[in-house]
Amino acid sequence: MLLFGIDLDYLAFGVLFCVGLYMVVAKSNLIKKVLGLNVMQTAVFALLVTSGMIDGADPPVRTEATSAPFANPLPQAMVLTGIVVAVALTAVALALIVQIHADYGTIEVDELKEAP
Amino acid sequence: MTWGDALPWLVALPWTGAVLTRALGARGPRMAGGLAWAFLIATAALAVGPVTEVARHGAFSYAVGGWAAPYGVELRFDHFSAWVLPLTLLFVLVVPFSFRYLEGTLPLERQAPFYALLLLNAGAMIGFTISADLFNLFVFMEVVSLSSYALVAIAGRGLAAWAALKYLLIGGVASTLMLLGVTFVFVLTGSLNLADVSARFAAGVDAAPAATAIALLATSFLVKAALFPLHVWLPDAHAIAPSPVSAVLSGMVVKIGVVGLIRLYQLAYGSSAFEMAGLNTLLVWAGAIAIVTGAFLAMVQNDIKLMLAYSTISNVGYIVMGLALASPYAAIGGVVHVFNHALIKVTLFLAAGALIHHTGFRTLTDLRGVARAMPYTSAAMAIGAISIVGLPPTAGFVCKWYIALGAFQAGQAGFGLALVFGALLIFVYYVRLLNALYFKPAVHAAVRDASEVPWSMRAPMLLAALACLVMGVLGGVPLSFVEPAVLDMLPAWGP
Amino acid sequence: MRSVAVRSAALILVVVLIGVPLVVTVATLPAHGEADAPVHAAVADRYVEHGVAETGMPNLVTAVLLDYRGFDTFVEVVVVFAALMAVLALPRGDLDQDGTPETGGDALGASDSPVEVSPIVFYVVRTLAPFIALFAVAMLYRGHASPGGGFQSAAVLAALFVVLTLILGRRRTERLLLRRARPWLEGAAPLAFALVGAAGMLLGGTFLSRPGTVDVHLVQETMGFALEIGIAVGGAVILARLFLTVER
Amino acid sequence: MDVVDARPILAPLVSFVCAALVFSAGHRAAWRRFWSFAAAAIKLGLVVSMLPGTLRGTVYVYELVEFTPGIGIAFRADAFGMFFALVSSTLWVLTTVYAIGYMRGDRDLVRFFGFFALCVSTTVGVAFAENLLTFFLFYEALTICTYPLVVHAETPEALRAGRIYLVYTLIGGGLALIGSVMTLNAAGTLTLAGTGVLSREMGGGTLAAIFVALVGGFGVKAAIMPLHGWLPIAMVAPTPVSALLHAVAVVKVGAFGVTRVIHNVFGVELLRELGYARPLAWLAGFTIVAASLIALRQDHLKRRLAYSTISQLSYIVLGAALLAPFAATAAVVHIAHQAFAKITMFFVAGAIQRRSGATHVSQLSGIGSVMPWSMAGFTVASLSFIGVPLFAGFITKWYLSLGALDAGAWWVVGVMIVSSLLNAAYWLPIVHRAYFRPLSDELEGVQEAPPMLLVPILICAAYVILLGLSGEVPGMPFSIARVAVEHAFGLPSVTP
Repeated sequence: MLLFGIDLDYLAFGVLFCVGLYMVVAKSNLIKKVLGLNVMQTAVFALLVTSGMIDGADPPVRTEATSAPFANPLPQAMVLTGIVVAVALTAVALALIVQIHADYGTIEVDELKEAP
Repeated sequence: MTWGDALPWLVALPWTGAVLTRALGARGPRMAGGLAWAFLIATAALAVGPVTEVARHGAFSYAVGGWAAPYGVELRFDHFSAWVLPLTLLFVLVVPFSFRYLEGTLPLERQAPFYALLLLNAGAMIGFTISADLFNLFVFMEVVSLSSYALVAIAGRGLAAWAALKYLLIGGVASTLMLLGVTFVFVLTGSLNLADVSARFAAGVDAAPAATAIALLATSFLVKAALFPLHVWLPDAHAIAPSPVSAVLSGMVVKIGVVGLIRLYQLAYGSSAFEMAGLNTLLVWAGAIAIVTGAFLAMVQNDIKLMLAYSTISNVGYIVMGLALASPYAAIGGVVHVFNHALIKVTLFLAAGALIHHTGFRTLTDLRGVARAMPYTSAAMAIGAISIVGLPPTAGFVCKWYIALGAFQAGQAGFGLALVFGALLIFVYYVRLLNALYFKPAVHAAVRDASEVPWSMRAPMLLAALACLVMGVLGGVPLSFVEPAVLDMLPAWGP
Repeated sequence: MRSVAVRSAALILVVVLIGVPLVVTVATLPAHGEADAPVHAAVADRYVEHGVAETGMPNLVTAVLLDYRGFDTFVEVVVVFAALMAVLALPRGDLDQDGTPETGGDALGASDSPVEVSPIVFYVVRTLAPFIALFAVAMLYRGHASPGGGFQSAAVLAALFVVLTLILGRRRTERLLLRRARPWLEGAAPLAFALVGAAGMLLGGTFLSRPGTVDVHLVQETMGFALEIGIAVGGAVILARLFLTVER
Repeated sequence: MDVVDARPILAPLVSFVCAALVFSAGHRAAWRRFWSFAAAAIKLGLVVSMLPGTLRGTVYVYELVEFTPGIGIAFRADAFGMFFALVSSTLWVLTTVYAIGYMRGDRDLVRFFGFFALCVSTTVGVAFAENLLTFFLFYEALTICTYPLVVHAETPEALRAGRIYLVYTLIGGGLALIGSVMTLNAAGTLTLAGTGVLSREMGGGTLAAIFVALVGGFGVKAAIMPLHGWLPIAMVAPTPVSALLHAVAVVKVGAFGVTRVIHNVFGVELLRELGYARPLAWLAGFTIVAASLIALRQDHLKRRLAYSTISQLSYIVLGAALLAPFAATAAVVHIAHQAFAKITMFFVAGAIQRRSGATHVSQLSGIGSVMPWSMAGFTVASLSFIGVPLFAGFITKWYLSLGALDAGAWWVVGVMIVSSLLNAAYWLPIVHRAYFRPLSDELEGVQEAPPMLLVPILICAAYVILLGLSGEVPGMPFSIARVAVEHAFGLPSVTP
């Protein structure tokens, strides 16, 4: 499916990736930064999964109901691992934010900068 | 049972150790440290086998799970992976140092997770060095980074958490870029095994996406290696972390980025035609600027650990410049410095940690005249300072000699001159450190009658300092590994 | 708030310098969706054709995840374990180590639960809890044949734990995590992989390999199952502990 | 012919071990003295034991480690190296005795004697270096070891002197490193064993760059005029340090390095073709005269000695730069002559300062009557510098002039004469003031130097006379110098 001459999946990835990157860079609230990081990772996971897809193919579970052209199982396994890694990263980031909030009472980068 | 079977255990052993340290430590926190140390010594002993094997018969690989290379995950132990042994040995030095060091900084029940994190970090770094699968490298990099973020935030209150979060955010973005790079490579070639991908790249793949893939991977590795423009996260993180952690971070974790870069060079062998030359000139300039700015920023610091953190940035510049000069001797210099710098930085950070732990002061002006009260620690600090600048007969000199030689060989004499004089002039500022320790009278009473650190902290420092000197003179051993590693990496550099 | 200049600068930096070139280069990637795209060239067809025969798992994704690239999953499980170690190592982790503060009785919506709970939610959750647990176990059991597997069941179990904590309060659900065995349960996944790996080597194969002829899958299945349970239990306990530690 | 032997590495190792022992357990003065003295004696014994072999032309070689092909650390005790090692180990024994006496009751003696031993071990390491890398390794290690000695007093001036010393010597080190790297890049080998590794077709540009880098790098320590700034300022160090380092170890390493470059890196024939040695000779000549003129005006005794050292060192550089056999022999042998004479003067200056606190020439009137023996040593050394026959200095000037005539450099003879006159102009007034002036009141009740100081003075003075008389006697420095020069110029071996 082409849009402006570029494959829709790739365009979606580009937009999502830039939104995520912008959030990480520009937002001053720490939690929004971490969310931005998640958005970026999701964008990459989306690209990874769609790259393994074949038009009109069945999911890679070989049962009686499913037939010949199967989607590529490898990217789906990679995404599963990627998601778990993203969860772990976010858990640690949130724990750190809770720690910062406990000590400085704020999670705004500007206020943190003035803190001793 | 070939030595290949030992490879997965080089990773699984420290990790099982981490789980056991955590589990047993929850009950008896005292034994967490000892247990962690035992596992690390065992891993080091295990690592000797593959290292001798690679010295004798060259590189060998191992298919995990029994599936042949492109289908399963392949672990490959080549000459450069021999870096695993010194890496573990340095951990074996750092852990006993932290037995007594943690008494002041970490409550007892949080020491078990600390040692577990160290073991996870060690196992992951070993894994990263021996893995030959692109996605596997990504996941190992994640474990290294995650444990590093935690180790930075472990002791301090808010400020450490803030530094760790900055490190996490920048590291997270870098990891995402790496995964994107891996995705590009996967979409282009369909395979994840380094050798297979390299073959498919050589067989011809359209240039633009391949160049982007390599650029993405390179950027991610350079962020982890803290090369100059991408180093913003390093100073705060390494200065705030407890000293044994700073030693591990500055000495080894930063090198994982460099290992990634070397694997990228090997991967890019096939496509060396179009953009390797571009990448090389970029990296040489980035390395040169890193050397100068890192060293300059290190000079103007008053806090010892910040000074050492900035000098790490400068030394990463040495390594990257050595690699990017694309001449045999320069590459040998760069690769040898990966190990030598780890050794020197461990010496310096342990000595700095001991000074701070016993006097409570962190700045040069406060630590004046500490040499009389703590002669051994100051001796280790002095040897480290002389090595970090690269004066003979210390370990730091070997890399400078070879990179300068390589620079002249590659016809870029300018870099050689800048390198030599940049380092030497900086020593005049490191004299500030030596003067403060030795030749200035003590200002504070706490410094004047500080007691020398106990032997569990003193022995690792002195051993590392001794190794700094020995490796300077008897540099033959690491070079016997580095030379073949560089020679079979040479074709990767194209014109 | 951040000055507008900083934000617009970031916007330009992101969109123009990184966004546009990124989309352009992504567009140059070979178009996907066709069977002959290079992405399927190397390894995919082997997994699809021989996957079921070699690993005995109709769900090819689980086959890749647990057997072909089992080492990746081993490392991934350690990532989760490392995340827990990180959270426990933080200064705020102190309180939770020895014992949770004794508060709250058994009344509706115990006082130490972080939110007020309406009776409807309380009763609905209490009745559904066993079925959710059952679903998680089913997903684990069917993981190798239909979509599902260790991680998914771990997530469901952890979600169940969180909901129960919300309505019953920390002290009562804490006991669910079997205080004495908790440190071992947290390490269940990495230990499972290490043990299965060692077993694979003992039975003559390589690390994490699963001996067994094409038709006799007994050994393969038990080892696969052991890994799945390890991941599910380990993952659930870790996620629950992460919630407890961070939430306080 | 080359004989593999461990002694070339044992000699530096002995004093390295002594330094380690002093650092670790030197707190008890008795042990410290014992180890320093024992190490000095053992080292001298080792070097002398190799002497007969050297005279017969055998060269002791020992390869420590090979990093990569062509690059490694190796030791080679050839005639020239043996000569320098013999001089420095002999003087180390005497200076240790002197230092034990002089530094009694001073502070940080453990650090002092530790680094003192390290310095000499690096000096002998330089003497026995087989290639430029080993040479550079010990050359820079010497800088590190001398720094704590220069700043021993820990006063602000000492720290300032130390920093200036480091800036000069490290820039020199940098230049030497660049030179060695370029040599290896051009010639493929760094060995100092042959008579020149470079050749004409390496291109004038690189050869000039290598010459400037190496001679400049080692010239800093040889205190050739524009690079001499650090030497007078470093006089702030205690006298034994000035005596051994600034009369023997550090400065001679520089001169030794320049001579090695001329003889073994470039080779005499190549330099004659290229003509680079000509400007170096002019520079050395200029330094001889200019330094003597400055020394004339120095009232502070040790600074006068410092400028005289700068002038004398350029004798060696001049001798080597004339590229004539006789001049080269003069250069080599002057290392010994200048060392013994100058060290005597430093010892006397130290004794005077210890006894009377006098540091300036103007305060020395009549001191000859209270410290007759010390001043006698001083007088002998002065006569040697002036070039009076029967003293060591005369032989250097004589052979230097002969060599200059061979090389057709008439102006050198003029420089010799002018320098002798200048030497007379700034040494004789001191001798005159000491003996022929009435005793000034501040020097009342000053006794002669204590035996620990006096004995080394007299031995050195006697040695200056011995050197002057010995000439061709085998085993004496002159004969070793002749063997060294024959090797460098490829002459047939004249000695029996």
